[in-house]
Amino acid sequence: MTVIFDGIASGMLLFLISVGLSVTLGLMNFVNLAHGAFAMLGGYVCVTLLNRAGVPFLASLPVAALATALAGVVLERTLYRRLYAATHLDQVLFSIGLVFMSIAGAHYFFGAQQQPMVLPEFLQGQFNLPGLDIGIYRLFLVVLSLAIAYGLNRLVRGTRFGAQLRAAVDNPRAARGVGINVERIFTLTFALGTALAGLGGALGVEMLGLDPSFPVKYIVYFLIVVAVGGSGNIMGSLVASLILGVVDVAGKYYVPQIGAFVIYAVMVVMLIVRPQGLFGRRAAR
Amino acid sequence: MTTYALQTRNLVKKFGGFVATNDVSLNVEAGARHALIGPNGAGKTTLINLLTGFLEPTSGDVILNGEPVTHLAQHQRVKRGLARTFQINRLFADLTVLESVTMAVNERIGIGARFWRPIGAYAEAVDEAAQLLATLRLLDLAHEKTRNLAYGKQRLIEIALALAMKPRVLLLDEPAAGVPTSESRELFETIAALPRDVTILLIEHDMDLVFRFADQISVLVSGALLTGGTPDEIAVNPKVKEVYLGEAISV
Amino acid sequence: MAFRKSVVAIVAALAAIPALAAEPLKVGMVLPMSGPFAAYGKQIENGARLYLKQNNDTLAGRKVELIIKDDTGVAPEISKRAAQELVVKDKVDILAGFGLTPSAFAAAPVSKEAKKPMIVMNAAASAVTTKSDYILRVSHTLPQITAPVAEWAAKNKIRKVYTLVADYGPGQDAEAQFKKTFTAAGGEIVGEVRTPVKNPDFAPFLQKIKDVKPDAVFLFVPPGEQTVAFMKGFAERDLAKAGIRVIATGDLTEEDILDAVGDNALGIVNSLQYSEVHDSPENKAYVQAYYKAYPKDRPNYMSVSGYDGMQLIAKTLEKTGGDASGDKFVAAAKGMSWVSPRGKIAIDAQTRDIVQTIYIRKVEKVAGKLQNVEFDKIADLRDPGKQ
Amino acid sequence: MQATLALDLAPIARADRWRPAELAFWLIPVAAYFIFPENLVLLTQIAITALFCLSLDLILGYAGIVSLGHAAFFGLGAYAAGLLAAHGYGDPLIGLAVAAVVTAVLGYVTSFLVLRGADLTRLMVTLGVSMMLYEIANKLTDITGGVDGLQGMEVLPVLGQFEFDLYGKTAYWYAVAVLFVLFWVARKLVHSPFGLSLKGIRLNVGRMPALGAPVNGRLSTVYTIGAAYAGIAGALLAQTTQFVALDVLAFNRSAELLLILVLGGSGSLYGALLGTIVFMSAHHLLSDLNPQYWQFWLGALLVVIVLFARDGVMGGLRGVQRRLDAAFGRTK
Repeated sequence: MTVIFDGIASGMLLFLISVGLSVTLGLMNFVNLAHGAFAMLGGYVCVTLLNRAGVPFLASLPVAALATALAGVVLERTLYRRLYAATHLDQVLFSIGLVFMSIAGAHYFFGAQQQPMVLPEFLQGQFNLPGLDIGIYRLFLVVLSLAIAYGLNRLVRGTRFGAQLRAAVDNPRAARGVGINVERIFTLTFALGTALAGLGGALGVEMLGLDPSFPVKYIVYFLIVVAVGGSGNIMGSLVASLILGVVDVAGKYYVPQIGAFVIYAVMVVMLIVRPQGLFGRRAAR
Repeated sequence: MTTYALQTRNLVKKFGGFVATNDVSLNVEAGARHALIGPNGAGKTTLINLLTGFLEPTSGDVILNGEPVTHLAQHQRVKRGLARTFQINRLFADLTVLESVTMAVNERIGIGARFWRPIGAYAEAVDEAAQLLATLRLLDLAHEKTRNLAYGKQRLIEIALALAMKPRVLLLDEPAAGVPTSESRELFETIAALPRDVTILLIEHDMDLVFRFADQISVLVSGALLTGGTPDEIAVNPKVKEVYLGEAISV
Repeated sequence: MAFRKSVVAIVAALAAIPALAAEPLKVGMVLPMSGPFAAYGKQIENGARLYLKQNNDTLAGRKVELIIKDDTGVAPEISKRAAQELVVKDKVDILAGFGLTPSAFAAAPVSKEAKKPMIVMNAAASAVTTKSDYILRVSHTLPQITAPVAEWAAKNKIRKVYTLVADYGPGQDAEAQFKKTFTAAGGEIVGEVRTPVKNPDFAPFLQKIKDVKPDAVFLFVPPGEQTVAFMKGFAERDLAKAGIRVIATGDLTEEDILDAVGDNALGIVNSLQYSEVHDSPENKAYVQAYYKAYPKDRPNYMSVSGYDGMQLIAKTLEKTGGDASGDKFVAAAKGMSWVSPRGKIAIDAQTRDIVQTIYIRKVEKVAGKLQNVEFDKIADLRDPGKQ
Repeated sequence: MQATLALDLAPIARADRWRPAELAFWLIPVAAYFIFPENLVLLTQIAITALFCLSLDLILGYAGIVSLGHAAFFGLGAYAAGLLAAHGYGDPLIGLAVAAVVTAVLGYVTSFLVLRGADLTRLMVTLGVSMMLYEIANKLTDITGGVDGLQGMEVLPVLGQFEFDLYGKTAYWYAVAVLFVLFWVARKLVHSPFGLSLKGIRLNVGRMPALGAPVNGRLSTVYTIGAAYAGIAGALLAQTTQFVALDVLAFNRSAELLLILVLGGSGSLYGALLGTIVFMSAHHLLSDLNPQYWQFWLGALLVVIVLFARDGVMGGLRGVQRRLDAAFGRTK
């Protein structure tokens, strides 16, 4: 039981750090490999507020998200928007360039060492039910992820903004024709994606650590979740994260000898079986 | 006894609960100029995809020159003499016209996977491609990149690529779609001038063209064959009139 | 830019002409200055530069020029390239640095062929010094810092140990060494697990350990976020309350990482050659000088390796009269001993590896700062990996 | 009909002739040897990376298969050659051959996995395959040496004559020679009917079956060839460095390679070579100037290139050529 719960929690962490990418890649069709750089920024903002300014953890989370979103908007306005029409490979080149710069920047400002992070008392420790040990922070992550997934899904599927966004991505010209402010929609969406990245980064520090190589260290995990879930599909990402998390943790618990393979093997198998991702739109051929 | 170049027997294709092709048994005589007409959404494209092998049927058979080809892949049917054009251009934007057609000829004569000698070393293929362009009066565009051609010319390349297959059966999927009238005449002349030993199945919206060109017409409605016959028979068929009522065409 | 030079000229310049004392001494360092191991490079550079600064950039009467090349961490072909260019292009007299084992292995043939002394300042695989006769090590070997904690554990009523190591070469070596020493001293290994190297979550393994209830867990993972993550999980699951202790090699609780691990690190027993709070006048002076030069960093064992590397060069050159040519230098360095901030150390005359005291320490708070407080030691330990 | 055919076939018939600019290009490695005699190791590694990049260009630039796991083949080739040399079979050319065969087999087998699905799926499947290989190599410490690296490689002289030396002269000429030969082969491949059909597949994969071309067969062939090329590049690195460590299989290597190719301009053999030269030289110079923060400047360079020189180095060169042509009133 505890193994399953840990798996769920681990999956939720995967979800949290990759959902922002799912937004920019899936909804805006922009291959933003600099996702991890935004997550790292969120992490540093959070840690700096905690350790230097003594801001409480829960208060520093939204600040981290906002600060990252702000950085995202500035970059979107100045740089990213020029590349919406570019090929995916150009976008990769560009965003990797940003990753390099962010790594060197973080190294310069914060040094190469791990950043310390201490959770507030009420999120530490665990409580024990018969046969089930629940880490409080893990539970916190699970609840928060579900809330985010629900909120995002509502936003994209159930609101005017979501409808406009989908229209703007599918056919920007037509969307402009019916009076949608495409630029604004894209900026807002990008802000949303980066805010989620920042939030995920801040929440991830506790379990993933934080140093300047963060953006490349976990890039593989972001990509796995988005690819397996089907890009742009929030529920897909959620379910994919859950499956990967549970299988990964269970694999490590029961057969640690092949622990490292599990996540990749599961990904490859899932992609072979469902090349469009779990909930991906079937490509019309 | 009539020989049939292309036949289907009780062909059915379902997408989930939706029946896109409903028990179609189509017979196209060898050498025929056969037209397949039907209103939008009648399932013409699905039928073409079943004939060429892009889709596999739920049940039923496709028979090419008397042999069942139902489970053969697209490229294998091409090797047996079934070529097609596409309703929306599927061309090679960055290749020149001559390169495109040479590539098609290479595939037909089976040298498409030769990897050592240069393209130019297989003169027979290049010559044949040039000949084909000459017959289609495209020779002066041979070294132009496909992307730089006018749309009407690009439609001709569509046909040239299919002809490079030396098909016994040629499926023309709305060859005039999107071509401005100023350029369409040349296109029709080219089609009309195709050799008689090539069986042609034409899918077309333009009724003028269909009645001028076809000697046999089949009418597809809601995935099923409504009727078939010569242009004269179809012209007076009340069922066809009913279907096309409101589409305001003069027959 | 270099222009064409005849090959003969290069060879002539390279040939071991006894250097004049007036000529500056070039030391080329190959270090990870960027990438995930950048902290290593920085610490080693800090230590080396500190020693040079204290000696006015002059060792044994020769002006010293330090050239640093980044090898980005684990990228042996870059390490080798850097070493080769330092020798061929920059014409350094001595190679130094080498943050990770593969870098040292890849560069060893360069030192061997060019007959240049190569001072290893961190790479810890036991076999490194066997790859060239010109290699001298001033840091430590993995078995050297693993065996002491195993011995200490066996002597101090820790009977049942569960080993958790990262599943890679050093992890496997540490596991083997620990098991060997610990069982030889009468201890029992009640469980062992190898975790994936890139492992963000220790939850499944910690759960297993909790189920087994050993006296202690022996931990060896790549220092950095892995240590942090393990100790967080350890605390979260209250394993300490279940009476389980953590013992580890001391590189996991070195000063650079300790703050990131936080209070969770309290009580970890570990073994290493250097602690910031080592009680000796040399170390007090060193720590003071370090903080003065680098107020943002904490001195750790890697910085001391950089410092001692330079000290070794100075002492050896004094003996050879400024001659840094490979054979003479290495011959003079063999058996050299001096007092380092970490205590008395020496270069083994046979293996050219380091002989030093390894301390058993416990993480405690000293004046509000997490520190490794030494409480036991194994003096003058040679590398057990070579016995 | 024959009489009406008045078409100059030269553009297609002689498309594969060597142009003067190409010959000039191949003088660069010769000139570099004399200009930078102290940087031969770097130059050697540029040549090896160029070969590696060429292999990705074949599958991505010509056939359109994206890959984030090409290092799988590079690493496998490196380990194949490394293990041979460590077990007494140190002849370099045999090492290359074995590496090529082994990687070709892996390439052929995995091509069936890779060809399923669209771009993102391909990226991830290739990535997954390479990560699994990495983990295997890491696990098999007894055979590969794990992260500490494979020890005990003894590489014999090339052709029994030329010993690998400290200055890297032998290694340089060896790598450049292998690069040239394989480039020559790739060039033949690209100008052959096979190469043309690959371009066709990349430009319009939907049309190819309708022309009777077995698309998957072609793609798995080129994937196999690309794999073998990558394997040879890996073997070259192992032999010239005389050492192999896990990083030959690392994700960074695949990602960096993709970067280099896009930088140079994919779909052009010279783009792959030029991209490598530009990227690695920039990397080297920047990291020499600023060992700690060179990544910042490299990143800035990439961003600027994407924003202002979108078609990569080759695109930029073509632009220059167009302007020159216009200036001299030439028509193409």
